[in-house]
Amino acid sequence: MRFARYMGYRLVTALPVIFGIIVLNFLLIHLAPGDAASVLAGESGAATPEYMDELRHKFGLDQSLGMQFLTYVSNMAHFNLGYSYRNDADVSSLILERLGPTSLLMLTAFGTAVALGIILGLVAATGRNSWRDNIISLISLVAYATPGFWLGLMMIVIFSIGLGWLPTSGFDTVGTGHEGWAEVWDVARHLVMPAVSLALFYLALYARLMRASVLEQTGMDYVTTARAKGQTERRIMTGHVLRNALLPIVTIAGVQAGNLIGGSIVVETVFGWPGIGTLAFNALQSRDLNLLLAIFFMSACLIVIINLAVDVIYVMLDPRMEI
Amino acid sequence: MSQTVLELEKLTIALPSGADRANAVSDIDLVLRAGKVTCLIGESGSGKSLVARSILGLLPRPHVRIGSGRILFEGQDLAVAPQDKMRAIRGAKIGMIFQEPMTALNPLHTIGRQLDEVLRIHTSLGKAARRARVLELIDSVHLPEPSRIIRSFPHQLSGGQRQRAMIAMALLLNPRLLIADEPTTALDVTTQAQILYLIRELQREHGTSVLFITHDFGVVADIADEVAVLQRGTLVERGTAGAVLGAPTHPYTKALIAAVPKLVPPAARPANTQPFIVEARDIAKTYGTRGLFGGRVTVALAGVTMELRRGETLGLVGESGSGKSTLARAITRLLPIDGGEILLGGADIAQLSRRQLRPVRKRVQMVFQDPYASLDPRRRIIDIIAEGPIIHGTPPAKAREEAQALLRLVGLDASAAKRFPHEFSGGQRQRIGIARALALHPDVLVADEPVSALDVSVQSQVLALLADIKARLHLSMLFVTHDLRVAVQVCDRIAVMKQGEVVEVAPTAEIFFNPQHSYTKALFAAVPGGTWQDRKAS
Amino acid sequence: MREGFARFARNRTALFGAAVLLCLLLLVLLTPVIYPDDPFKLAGPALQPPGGRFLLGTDTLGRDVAAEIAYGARTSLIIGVGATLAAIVIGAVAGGVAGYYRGRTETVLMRITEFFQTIPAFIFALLIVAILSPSVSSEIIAIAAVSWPSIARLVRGEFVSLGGREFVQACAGLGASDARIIFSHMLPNCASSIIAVGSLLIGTAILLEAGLAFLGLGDPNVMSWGLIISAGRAVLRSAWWICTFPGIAILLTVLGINLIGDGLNEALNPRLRER
Amino acid sequence: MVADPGSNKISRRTALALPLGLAASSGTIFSNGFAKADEPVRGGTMVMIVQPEPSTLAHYAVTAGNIPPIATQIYEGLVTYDWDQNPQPNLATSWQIAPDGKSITFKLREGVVFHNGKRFTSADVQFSFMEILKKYHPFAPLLLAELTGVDTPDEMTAVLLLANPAPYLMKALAGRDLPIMCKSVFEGTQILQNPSANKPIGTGPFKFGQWDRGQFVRLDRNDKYWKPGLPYLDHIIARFIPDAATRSAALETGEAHFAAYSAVNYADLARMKTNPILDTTMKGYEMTPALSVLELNAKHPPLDKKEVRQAIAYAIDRKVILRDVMYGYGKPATGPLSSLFKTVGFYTDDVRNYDVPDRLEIANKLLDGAGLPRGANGMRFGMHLEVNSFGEQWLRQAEYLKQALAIVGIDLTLRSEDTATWLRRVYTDYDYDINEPFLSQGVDPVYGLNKQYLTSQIRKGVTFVNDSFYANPEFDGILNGAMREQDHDKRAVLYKKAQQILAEDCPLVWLIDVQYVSVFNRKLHDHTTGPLGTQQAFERAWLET
Repeated sequence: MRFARYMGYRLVTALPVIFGIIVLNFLLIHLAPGDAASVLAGESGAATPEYMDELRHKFGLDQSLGMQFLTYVSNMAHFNLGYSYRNDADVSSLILERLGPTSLLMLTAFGTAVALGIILGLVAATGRNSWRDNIISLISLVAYATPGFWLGLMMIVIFSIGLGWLPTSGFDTVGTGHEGWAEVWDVARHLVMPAVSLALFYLALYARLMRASVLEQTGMDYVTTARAKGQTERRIMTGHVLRNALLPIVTIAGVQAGNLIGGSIVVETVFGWPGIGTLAFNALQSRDLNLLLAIFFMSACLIVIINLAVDVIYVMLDPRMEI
Repeated sequence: MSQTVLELEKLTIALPSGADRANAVSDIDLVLRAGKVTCLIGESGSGKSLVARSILGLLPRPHVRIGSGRILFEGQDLAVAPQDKMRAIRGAKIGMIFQEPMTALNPLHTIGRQLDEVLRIHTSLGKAARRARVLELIDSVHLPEPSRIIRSFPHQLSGGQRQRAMIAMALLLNPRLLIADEPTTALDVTTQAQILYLIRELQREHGTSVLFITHDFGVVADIADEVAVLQRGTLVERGTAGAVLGAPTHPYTKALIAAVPKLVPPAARPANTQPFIVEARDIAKTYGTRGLFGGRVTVALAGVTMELRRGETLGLVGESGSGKSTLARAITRLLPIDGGEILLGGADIAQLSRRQLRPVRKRVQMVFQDPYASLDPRRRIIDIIAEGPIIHGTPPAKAREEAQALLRLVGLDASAAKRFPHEFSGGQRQRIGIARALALHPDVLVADEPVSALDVSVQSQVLALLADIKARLHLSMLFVTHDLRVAVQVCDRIAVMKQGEVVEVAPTAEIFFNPQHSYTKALFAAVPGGTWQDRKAS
Repeated sequence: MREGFARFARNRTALFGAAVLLCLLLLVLLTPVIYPDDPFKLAGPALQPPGGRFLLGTDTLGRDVAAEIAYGARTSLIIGVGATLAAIVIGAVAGGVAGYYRGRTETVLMRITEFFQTIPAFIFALLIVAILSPSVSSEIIAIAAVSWPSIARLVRGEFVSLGGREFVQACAGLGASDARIIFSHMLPNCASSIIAVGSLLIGTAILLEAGLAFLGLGDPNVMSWGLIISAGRAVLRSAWWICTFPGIAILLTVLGINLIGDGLNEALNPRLRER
Repeated sequence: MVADPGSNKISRRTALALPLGLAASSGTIFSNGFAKADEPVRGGTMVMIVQPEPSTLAHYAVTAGNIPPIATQIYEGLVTYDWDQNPQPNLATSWQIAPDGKSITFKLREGVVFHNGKRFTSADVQFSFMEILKKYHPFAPLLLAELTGVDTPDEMTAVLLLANPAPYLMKALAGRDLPIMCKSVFEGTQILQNPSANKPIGTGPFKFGQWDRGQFVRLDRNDKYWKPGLPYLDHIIARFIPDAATRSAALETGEAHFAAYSAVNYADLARMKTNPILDTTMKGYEMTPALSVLELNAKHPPLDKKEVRQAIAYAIDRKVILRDVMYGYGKPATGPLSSLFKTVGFYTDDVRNYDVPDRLEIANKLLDGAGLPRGANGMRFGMHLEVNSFGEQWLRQAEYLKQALAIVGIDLTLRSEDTATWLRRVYTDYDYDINEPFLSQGVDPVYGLNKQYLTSQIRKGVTFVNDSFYANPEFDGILNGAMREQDHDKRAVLYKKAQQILAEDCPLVWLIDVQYVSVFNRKLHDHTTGPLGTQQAFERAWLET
């Protein structure tokens, strides 16, 4: 009960943040020169002023900024994300279409980064200054410094073009009509390189953090206590240190999850992954305001939810956290 | 003579190169006997804790290791025992408790689970049997509601309760030896007294041998059967408690014992009839601790009224959380208060703005507890001392000149001026802190636990300096301390605080001989060692 | 701090990082001597493989990739350092004010900080560059705009903990003004943390810049590594070297900076020293 | 007309054909593309690459160049065109132009049904022209300016009524330019918000199947297509792959069969040609002429001086752009009209030639003469160049231009902004010096010349019209005359005169005469069956099994 109330409280306090994001982005986007009508007309080659006016009227761009904002907010209040005139489709359906691939990519990348990062960090910390530690530290240092898009390009050269192991791009092989496990396998093969490109940076980050966190925890008094009980080193690591060391990782992971959305733009572009990132970039380029705002809105909501999830995980991990 | 449980033979613990000395301890010989409490006493840096840890093989390897010597336990040399042998001994045959029970317990596991772990490691008992044993031990350390305690997490218990749980954990398997590394240092006096009593009680019950590490002679007087004194890695004196405390032979031991303030009030002085320099009226202060959901409010000061007369030293005494430090900081306006008046020389300063406050500041100066934290590590001593006068408009050159003079006044060499705080010892730093406070020629000195972070020998020097300066400069002083021994020595009057309120104020002699409030009585009763110095004297 | 640098000097990986960065700085300084011509100048036939007359080959327009990388180094460093400095100034002011004055000011400022962290950084940076139109300064602004919150949180945390430290209280007790406390006591004491985190931020900023330029939002008048990769990407299959070398340059630079940052962190923040 | 300078959009990876390249590869085209005598095979799924992904399929209201490859499979026009660009029967079986040129009567084909089952009649033609195209098609003000109404004397006859003769109209009646929609789908609805925008319903050989945004559009065989036995393919899948290298890889691995409009990066073309499963063609773009140009803002001195503009034209080495930016695919532009108009006799290269051996001396002399001496740093004056935001290659071209103009002492600063900002700066705010757009020229000079150079086309806020402030009454007269002239030879003479005037006045600098390249899998046959190439239906295309 207390928990439910807490959740409600958190969600309510998140509302001003989300509203603020809407306002800020609305203003910023309207600060940007050029509008959707001119882009659409530009792509069409030429258009009469009447045609452009018609477009602007259709897009609601002829109204005052305040009116546009009110309209937008009232639509949002009715859970109506608006209409993307440029794409001739409902914003919500555009986003929903992309949500699946994006979630798949992000969850895979994030999950891999967190899980592998934790394992590698643990392995490195337990064998501190051994060859294992040195190799893991070296790899994570290099991975931490590698631009994801460049890594993606290099992987295409090596694994798709050179070795022919993995498909170059896309979500699945179009037109194969694969079903069931064949389709899963197909998607998985497409997923490997984008997920790795996206994950590697974060993997390195978590490995480094985890290593530091484990080392810090192993110096704590309770570890000495456990030793004084006669506990084995392995059990001390798994039974005591691990969970304590995870706490800072959970916090950082929550903060980073938001950045993953941004980071996916570049990776999605390289691999032609049909996700939110490329949608956002295209929307920005073509001043598709409703769509862009909706994406900002979505990601803000997502981050709020992630932060909430992080808190919940934290509470589960750490009894000291009181709701 | 009872049976020998553990024997240290010429134990030498080597420090890594680059440390201030080659060996943490050298050639220690020590015998621990069944049913006896052996106190290993020493000041900070004496190496006493490392001795304790070396027995269980818990030295911070690989930097610190046993250089030579033997640790004989049940016929084995623990100094060279393999890890699996050591694991079988730890927790089962030798238990250990630590200074800070909060960090020594895993914050994420329940108390029950942490106790249970010991049994799982060393026994093949079933779940129910283990639980029964855990509950039994919890009960034996007098923790209330054992079944609730085992479901609790460490942070849900008080400091004393946590230490009891630690003791229960250490004694689960009836070890032959219990190593207690400053187990009461982090606790309040009343709690300390209870824990000491508990250790004594359990130890007698089971005939356990106890190695008790401490820096406090009062504690030694309360608990020790035998005493070993460690001075910078060397065991300088050993013997029964009565012999060492009553008739120390080594000069170091003598000096240490002499430095312990006596729990005897100075002769009653004529009552101070000077006007009040500081009056605090109904000062209220609450802290809002913001929980994740809602929040709760801690009352730090619940309408405290207190007066300080010109030329007087008023002691503020209480346990942690009593509000004594909060009151000190409220009076110096370092903390904003929620209500009440602070009259300085009759004028209310409680409502002054930051700007209006600035000229007033120089009249009330503070000496802080932690000599390591109270000096800006990035500034030279001379600048630290001269900063106050410069702020208040003294030309820098003149301020520095005066600072040099102050250095001499607090007993430091002139060469100290150009150096940085980390180049000084704790006592020296506290002298610098005092010099900084004096630089502004204040009327009132507020000393917040000025000696509690210092070793006894240094403590007495700093107290002497404070007394000297106070007399010479006709200062009024508010002296905050948790240590009744110190308070009794220093103060003209003592105010006892509990939970944000002053429960009793009286001249020192009066409060010592005739405490009115039950809490005051409890505090005096709990002072470790009580009046052992007088017992010996009589 | 002084011993900090001595500790830093004993850290071999950090020294390696410093060496990499030193080489880079040397390259930047010597670029006008080694490659006196404009890096955009068509130096030879297009798509020449590495070796031969052009050490790292030529790009699609026949420009010397080595010269491009050399000039790109300057851009990357200017943007990395510029954005980081801007972020530090904004972050230190916001975090410092919040951490010093606490109370409602802190709540508001930290809300704003969290708020900025809630916006996906890269998309936000894209938006800012799009609004300001791509140039070195707008890239600096965009990167600073997404980087300052971490500094603000750091400085706030340091200020809050320093504010409780006795030497700061002592200074307040002397009657010092807020400015004096902030500038002569608190800032110098959290400088080491800021330096350590800031140096890591430079690496992140360089990566961000490369990402922006890769998406075509770099300044077209200055050579940058992201721009080279973006231009070479189209011919990735036939001319691998155009993308590969600038990528390696980014990697080495960021690696070097991170190593230095780690080293500084270990050296200047004794809390972490044992790690 | 072309679907777009939009070509702009499409052309982000433009590759152009040198005449030599054209000749060299035409042999292969015929052996693989058309002349193969093998019996067509029924069935199969053809995958074509469309780049970039269209934002909408509202072909009747948006003319971006990436829409027709998909939309023309669904929507058809009244006529289609043979290789000589003569109209051929399609939805109309025959037509008659009135002697005064003021009406065109179309006899419509019987037995044609829309994908929704509705019968095709003259009412659909009337509704499409008057209610949809005339009102919402972006080019209507040019193409349909003279159209006053459509008469429907009976169900199978439609008469286009014109205020003045419009000889160019007969070139623009293919499905690519003026498609025919189903009246009952649109009637009574908001045209621009009609749900069929992205689920188009037409008469073509393929029906709309599915659109997974970001991935592909699937088209399904129209079993009730009016051409008996056609189409051969079961499905067409238009795939969208944003990354150029990845697109190439998709073709090389056989994942995709066809990539038109230079969706393949020119840098990869050489390698593609050596691939045994692939071949290339430059056929199918005969009615898609385009030029890359520099627009010079005559309102910004010293660009108001003809000598300065000419000097810029002289200073640029088009062969370098062709070789290094266009990879040799294309040819240097000689004047304001694409050489593709040679087929219909409108093109001339008898104009001022800017590509002469001593062009740099001439340029310097012109600039000296214009009173613009070199300053201390060797520069005469500085200008901003707006980088075309539609693709990487334009940045490359801009980088070259900066180098080239520096040689004659013009210091260019590049400004690279996103599409919206760029369009606004150039066409609304006129806040630019030099712009590097890419101009589609349409199927008739009326399209390309009128909108770019007529004084009346200086229209603030309208994209891709006369933004260089070129105003020459003599030239306006010639162009307006040519627009209504019904006699083909007389029109040709007028257009030649117009080209000479423009080349002399030099309001723009014409850089490269563009032609696109298609890459296809050798298993795919009969894909390019007319001058509209990929912008017409693939009803005859078939895949070897």
